[in-house]
Amino acid sequence: MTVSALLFASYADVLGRRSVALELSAGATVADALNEIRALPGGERLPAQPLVAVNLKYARATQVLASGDEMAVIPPVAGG
Amino acid sequence: MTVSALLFASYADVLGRRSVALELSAGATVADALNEIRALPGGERLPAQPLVAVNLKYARATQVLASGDEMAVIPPVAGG
Amino acid sequence: MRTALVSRPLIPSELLAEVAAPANGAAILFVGSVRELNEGRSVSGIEYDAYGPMAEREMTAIVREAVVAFDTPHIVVEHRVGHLDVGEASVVIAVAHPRRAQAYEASRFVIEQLKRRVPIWKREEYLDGSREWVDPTAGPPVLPAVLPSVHP
Amino acid sequence: MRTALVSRPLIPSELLAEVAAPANGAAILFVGSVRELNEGRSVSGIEYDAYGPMAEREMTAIVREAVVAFDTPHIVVEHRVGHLDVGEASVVIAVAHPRRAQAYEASRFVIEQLKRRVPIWKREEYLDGSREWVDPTAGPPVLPAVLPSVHP
Repeated sequence: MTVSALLFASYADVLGRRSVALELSAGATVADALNEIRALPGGERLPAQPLVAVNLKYARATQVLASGDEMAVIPPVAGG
Repeated sequence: MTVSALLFASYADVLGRRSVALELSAGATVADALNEIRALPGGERLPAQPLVAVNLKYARATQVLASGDEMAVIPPVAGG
Repeated sequence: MRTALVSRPLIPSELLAEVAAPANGAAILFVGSVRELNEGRSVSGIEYDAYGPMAEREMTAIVREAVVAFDTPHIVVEHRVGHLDVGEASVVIAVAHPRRAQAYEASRFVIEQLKRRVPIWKREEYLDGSREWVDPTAGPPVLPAVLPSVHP
Repeated sequence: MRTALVSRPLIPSELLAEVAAPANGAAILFVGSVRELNEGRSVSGIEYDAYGPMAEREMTAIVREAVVAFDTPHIVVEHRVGHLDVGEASVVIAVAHPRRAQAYEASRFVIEQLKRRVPIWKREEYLDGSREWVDPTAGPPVLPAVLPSVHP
């Protein structure tokens, strides 16, 4: 299945891109998707457990992804 | 000696005036001045221990007054 | 810092502009206004009276205390006197500070002290035509607890 | 209540006017702005970036929580994105309430939650020409503690 992952701010900088389409096995979790992203050039610079959102909601590493999900890797927020 | 006393808001209403010139003995205190005011028509409706200011500063009942002092009897404040 | 007792309508945005400075990351504007309902009674307006010279003196003292306690010179207060309609602003407090926590605390300090110490009174006018001086004290009047240290 | 992520300059007085109502006795306006100095470095400007749809969703969730917790519908928040110069407002929060205590508390709640949960980032630009994404977290990122109850 395909899951799109969005990258922002410092994470977009280290990976040199703002999004990536991930090909994952059925039943893959957020943690699996993060491992795929970490295998990309620059991905080793992501922190061990970055915040993640799935379909606009914060999600845990154990959450199972579905085809078409929009995942986002969220650097430490700094609004205000 | 002469001390002028200002009255405000509900206190001015019960005494029917906004100021009164008090003739006091030398060494008279705020408490003495309040007794004079209380003897005026309507003065009996003042509370037992109203807030008082002397020369724009809050003062205690024991403060000794001087000729020319401006005393004010301060109803419960309600600014803001 | 600046304080004023005024008889014209207050313009909150002007006070906000007055405290702006490049060093500040946070500004808090407090606007107190006349409510249509107070303790269950329908209010049509409020007449604010003040012991002018002492009110100015106390407001200045409060703002000076806040400037020192919260370490910012950017505090401005205006209180209106005279007749106000429902919805009109009676008091505006603008505080700016490099940090938001101190800005909130300074703003709160100023309004609480103002309500406790500044000789201003209000007579509420009700829809039924009656009017009454507001007494926020539950029991008998007492000297403000801060008195001795504030007026050394 | 209303929230918005916008790319134009914020106008605080418009948000203040938006929360006005005859039932309210207190209004609090919070304005966050770009400081010229952060952690000892001279800042020339800030670029704000956001995960737009999620930022809007989180801001709405926060304001909904505040509306319920503090019992007032009169809360409006705007956050700006894009490039801001020193002194420009990045966020404005307007809260109005019959009572001032709740108005202060609701305002503080909204800004603290916004800083904790809303996916917005800022890259500070320094006078020396360098620039850096700001990381307010001391340690490693953790899930916000409110997460499970907030997103049932």
